[in-house]
Amino acid sequence: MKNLRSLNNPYRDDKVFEGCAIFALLNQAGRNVSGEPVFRAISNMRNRGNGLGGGFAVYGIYPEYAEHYALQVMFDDPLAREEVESYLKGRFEVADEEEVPTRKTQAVIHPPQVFRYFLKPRAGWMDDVTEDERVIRAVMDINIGIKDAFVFSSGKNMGVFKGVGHPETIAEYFRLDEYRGYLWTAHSRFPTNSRAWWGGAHPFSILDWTVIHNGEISSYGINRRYLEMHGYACTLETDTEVLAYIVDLLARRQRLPMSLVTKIMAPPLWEEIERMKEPERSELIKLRQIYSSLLVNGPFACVIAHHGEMIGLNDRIRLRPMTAGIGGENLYISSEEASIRLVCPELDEFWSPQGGDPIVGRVKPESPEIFEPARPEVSDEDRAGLKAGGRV
Amino acid sequence: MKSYLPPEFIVERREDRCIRCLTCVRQCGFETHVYDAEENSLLSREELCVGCLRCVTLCPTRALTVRTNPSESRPNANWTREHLRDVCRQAESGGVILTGSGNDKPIRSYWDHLFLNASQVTNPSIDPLREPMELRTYLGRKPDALEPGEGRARESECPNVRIETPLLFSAMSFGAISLQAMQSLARAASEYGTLFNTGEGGLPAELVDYGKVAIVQCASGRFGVNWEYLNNSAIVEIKIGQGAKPGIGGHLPGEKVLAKVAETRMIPVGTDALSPAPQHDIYSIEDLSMLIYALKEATSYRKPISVKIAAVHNAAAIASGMVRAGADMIVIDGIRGGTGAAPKLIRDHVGIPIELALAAVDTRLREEGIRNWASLVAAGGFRSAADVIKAIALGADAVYLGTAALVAMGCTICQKCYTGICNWGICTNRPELAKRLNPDVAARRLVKLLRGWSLDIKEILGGMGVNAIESLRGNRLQLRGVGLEEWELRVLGVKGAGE
Amino acid sequence: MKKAGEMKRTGAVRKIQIREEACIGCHLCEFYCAAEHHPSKDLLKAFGPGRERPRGRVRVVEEGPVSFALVCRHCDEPLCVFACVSGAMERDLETGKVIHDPERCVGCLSCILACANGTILWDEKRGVVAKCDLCPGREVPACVAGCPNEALILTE
Amino acid sequence: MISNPNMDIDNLELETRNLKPPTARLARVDARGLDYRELNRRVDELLASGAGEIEIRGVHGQRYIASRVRRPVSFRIHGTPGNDLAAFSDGVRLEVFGDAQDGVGNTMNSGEIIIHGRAGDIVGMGMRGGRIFIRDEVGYRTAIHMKEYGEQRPVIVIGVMGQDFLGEYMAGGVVVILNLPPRNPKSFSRPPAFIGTGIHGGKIFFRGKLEPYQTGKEVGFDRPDEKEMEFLSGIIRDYSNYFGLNLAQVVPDDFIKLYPKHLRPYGRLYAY
Repeated sequence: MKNLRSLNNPYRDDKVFEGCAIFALLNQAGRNVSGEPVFRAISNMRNRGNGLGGGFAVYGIYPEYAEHYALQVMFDDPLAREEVESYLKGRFEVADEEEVPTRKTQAVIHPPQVFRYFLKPRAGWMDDVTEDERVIRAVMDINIGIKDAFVFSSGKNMGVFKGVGHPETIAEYFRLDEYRGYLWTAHSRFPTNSRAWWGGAHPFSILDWTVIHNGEISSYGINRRYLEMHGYACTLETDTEVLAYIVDLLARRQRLPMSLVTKIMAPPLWEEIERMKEPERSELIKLRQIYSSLLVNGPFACVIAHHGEMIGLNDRIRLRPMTAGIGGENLYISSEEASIRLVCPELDEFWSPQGGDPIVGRVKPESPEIFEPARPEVSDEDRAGLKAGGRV
Repeated sequence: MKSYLPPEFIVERREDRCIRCLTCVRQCGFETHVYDAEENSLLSREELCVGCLRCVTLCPTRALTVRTNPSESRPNANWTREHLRDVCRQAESGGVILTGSGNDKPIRSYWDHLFLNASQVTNPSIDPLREPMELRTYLGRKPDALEPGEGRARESECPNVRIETPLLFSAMSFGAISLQAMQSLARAASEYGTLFNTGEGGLPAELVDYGKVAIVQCASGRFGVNWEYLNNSAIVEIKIGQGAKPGIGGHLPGEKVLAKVAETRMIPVGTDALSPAPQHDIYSIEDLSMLIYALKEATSYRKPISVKIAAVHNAAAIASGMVRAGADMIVIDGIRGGTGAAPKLIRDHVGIPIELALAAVDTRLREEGIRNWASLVAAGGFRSAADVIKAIALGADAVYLGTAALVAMGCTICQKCYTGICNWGICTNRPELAKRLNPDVAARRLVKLLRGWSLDIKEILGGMGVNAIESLRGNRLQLRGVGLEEWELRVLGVKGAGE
Repeated sequence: MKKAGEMKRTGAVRKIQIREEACIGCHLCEFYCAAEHHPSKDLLKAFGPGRERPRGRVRVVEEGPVSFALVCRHCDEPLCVFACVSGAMERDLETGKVIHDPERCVGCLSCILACANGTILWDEKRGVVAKCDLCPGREVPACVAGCPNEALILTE
Repeated sequence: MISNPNMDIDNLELETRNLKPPTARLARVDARGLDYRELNRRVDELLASGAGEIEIRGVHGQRYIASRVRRPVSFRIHGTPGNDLAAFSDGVRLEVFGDAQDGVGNTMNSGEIIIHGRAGDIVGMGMRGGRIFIRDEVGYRTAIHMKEYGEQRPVIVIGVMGQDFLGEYMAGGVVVILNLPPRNPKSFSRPPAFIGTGIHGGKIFFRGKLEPYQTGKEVGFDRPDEKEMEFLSGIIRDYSNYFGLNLAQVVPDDFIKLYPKHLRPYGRLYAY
């Protein structure tokens, strides 16, 4: 088994320490748009990163394979590709595959190969669980089991592009100017170690859930132990990873609405809860009792995205900056206002939410093709799985 | 309410030697000694005695002895006298126990488990008394190469500061220490060719001429920080943390904020000078970078910018981030570092020893190829030149001396700095007490200490067969460990003795 | 009575410099001085129990944090010498030291009245005045040697 | 050679003495595409050549603008200046036509900043003198550890409202909150709390009412006295003039005064 930690956290620190800039754009009409403003906006915050990591998540880019999982896999070694492909082909129907197109860029040093595979699980492989669970299994198998391979992203009709370099460099390298998506998130990274590794850049993802994050999660130690209890292997040892898994556990597996997920991660202070009226008061007390180990403490600002939705969230006492603006159809979230105004000087709305108060952006229902179908009721199977503490 | 606390010390007065000169009465700021004129007798209110030995030292007939109160409750290895006292103090006050100075617990001193090398046969030792022996050190970022290429630091962006010995005086703020004490440090630094540190209390008007040898701090309280202060300096230091109290701020009580302190800190007389725990413009590594460059902008890129942190668990990763954030000098202050006031619990339990942190930081910066980007200064309880030499061999460019400098001036480490009363005139602002420290005397003693330790360093260098401090810096082959576990040797990056 | 012009010194002058800013008000100079001028030259013997407490020739005055030792300045223009009616007060032309001979002193107190610095003390018991003699026979006067903070320093 | 600041501390003064002959009083800079170092260097050059007023257009997040300027120069900034605007500054007058970000007037010594828009977090952190007028709302921790000294008494005027922890650790100076309707209520999804927590100096004037829970336990409430009413009238007048607003509805009578109950809020926290 390979040790991802040695790649991402080579010095075995408690976690990877980093700071950064975040920027996100959601076209609320669900129209696919160019990422050009996103590149300009994130590169305007160059001082917040240090050139050792940049990345993007883009939604709506593979409409021709909208029903297929798009696995974007990074290879440090061509042999690893053979191994991955033979693993995948045994378990999935691969509808298409190609090397992710790149452009020669001087600033990019020793890039890995990145391939993408559009696939669906084959019948007969792990039929007892959902397709999502099977894809997650494959991601974990590859990431942990196959040397020199790492899955960047695994959602449908979306992709994560990331690497070592300033974000604008990464965008140029992956020719992101040629893509159009309705939701873009971007991250500029300031890691404290130099052995930055392409897989360690943000966004972090699982299925179509992606997270970009600024800050340090001081509660990482307990968040991680709680998640491990639920079967998540925090192999990258970075605090951002736990954000992705918390959302996956609560929103996907436990099917809690996003409004509760954000209240679990950044709950109101007890004294505020005590002032609330019933039944809200009791509900929040219950949330804090049950999910106390998922309170995300310490300075953070993050954008969590999946199809049709992005959520900006701050820690409870807003120790990291986060601003939001709406201009025309677009909702922007940014570490700095200047970046929003740079790409959209005339905003219809601008605000900077209080700590723990999420910025929720959704594609308007009149463009339902983007949306995942409304969440199904929890099936009996799922219930059984949940009760058994179903492991991913 | 009657206190259940027994006196910590007892005062013994030999009647046959006491001449009733009343020096003890006059010298005790804690008012331990009382003269009864009617009886012509001297009494001791021992519960007030802090064991600073001022009276003992000044008693002209050596009539006084102060010692730990020998009264013992039932011996108990778990419930020590200290634990009993602390519970009692908190039961009586309901507050946080304050203390001063550095950690007094028997934390393993790795210095005592590291041994130095000397030349024998295969190379000659050098006689430092007659042959040249160079201790000069430059603090600041060094360019990657003489002809820097694309993307590297340009020489013009690498201001460096010269010191003649790798010994710096650590940060002690005016307000916490007396003007006289700060003056003594400034004068000694100037005379010996090294630097003192203003701490976060500003630079008193009297010491403006010593700006050239001042490391001026910019800390969370921003006391006394303005353009003149930043630019009248050798180095500007951002203080994030302090070894004695990682993670918490400072608190100079209002009663210590007298006119002169108020003027220097630029706050009204009598208000508490609170230094928040964090700098509120630094909540993340990129914010540190922001302040570093704010200071570089404000000083037109002419001053090295130092960043000081307490030695904590992830010091290596943090230090690497600090260097990448633009710090030209980084300071790591270990768990034995001193303070004017800190909650006792934090002083004694938060942080890690400087030896391990220093080694880890130096190793990390070298692994990442960025050791040259910043000078590395170690701080926290250096007791002798031997500790200093070992720190330099582990990787430090220089060390900060705090407690040692105070002791040279007279401090007996009674740990009552936080009371504002210091019988030795060091850690006080009461004029009648502060004048007990004569800067002429104290500066002279400090210079002698610097000279003595520098000579010690030269002797050891000579014995190792090198004649410049840079040949010792980071040269861990000159160290061997004894009595250390495998992991400790690994972190320190030294071999076991005999290996 | 001598005239001012006759006082020109010929040798180096040793003086005790008083530094208020360093005086810590411990009064130890008084005790060291008194012991030095006691026949025993020993603190314990001079101030032993049951004995008459000797007086020194230096006096510390205090007012709040301000304190300093008063001790003869050995002035270049010594008013005490001009005022002395018996010739007991003289200025040593070689050393510049102002010396007092108790044998010739008649206890008229003129010098005390004349001294602007208030450094001449009245020895009630012996009926003569007493003042600093810079501790003949000692390299450094006892008060200077005993001052813990160099508030008294010897200048030459 | 590596330059040694030990040796050339006085160079800065020398440079300002080598002034070129004065050129136009008003100088213009187009900031588009410039990084902050380049922009600030250009400002230095313009000042050295005698400019007394500087207009910067197209500002898009450049940091530290005017932070080492130490004379009474006027700046007019169009766009969105970056963090630490006028940090450590001393005596400049700076007008921003747009929003400002975090750290406006950080450790500022004197001068005046007028923002025709909003500002981000920690406005006036550790500020010691001068005035900051912000037309709209401000972010977290406004006036944190603001202090006063002698004649220096900083003033921050906020048109709308500050988010949580306004006046935290405040040690001096004055904050005036006009409590006008917010530009976007989303910035205040709940009433701001922890106002004046740890305050041990200075005053906050707040127009309207506050619930006790919104303020720190160190805060006392009072009505402004006559002199303070006069001060508030002046502030309202200045605010109206600066931003060209008619604020007939804002009168000093509507303000409450928040002040520190103790100079030493933490005196009893410790066991001595």
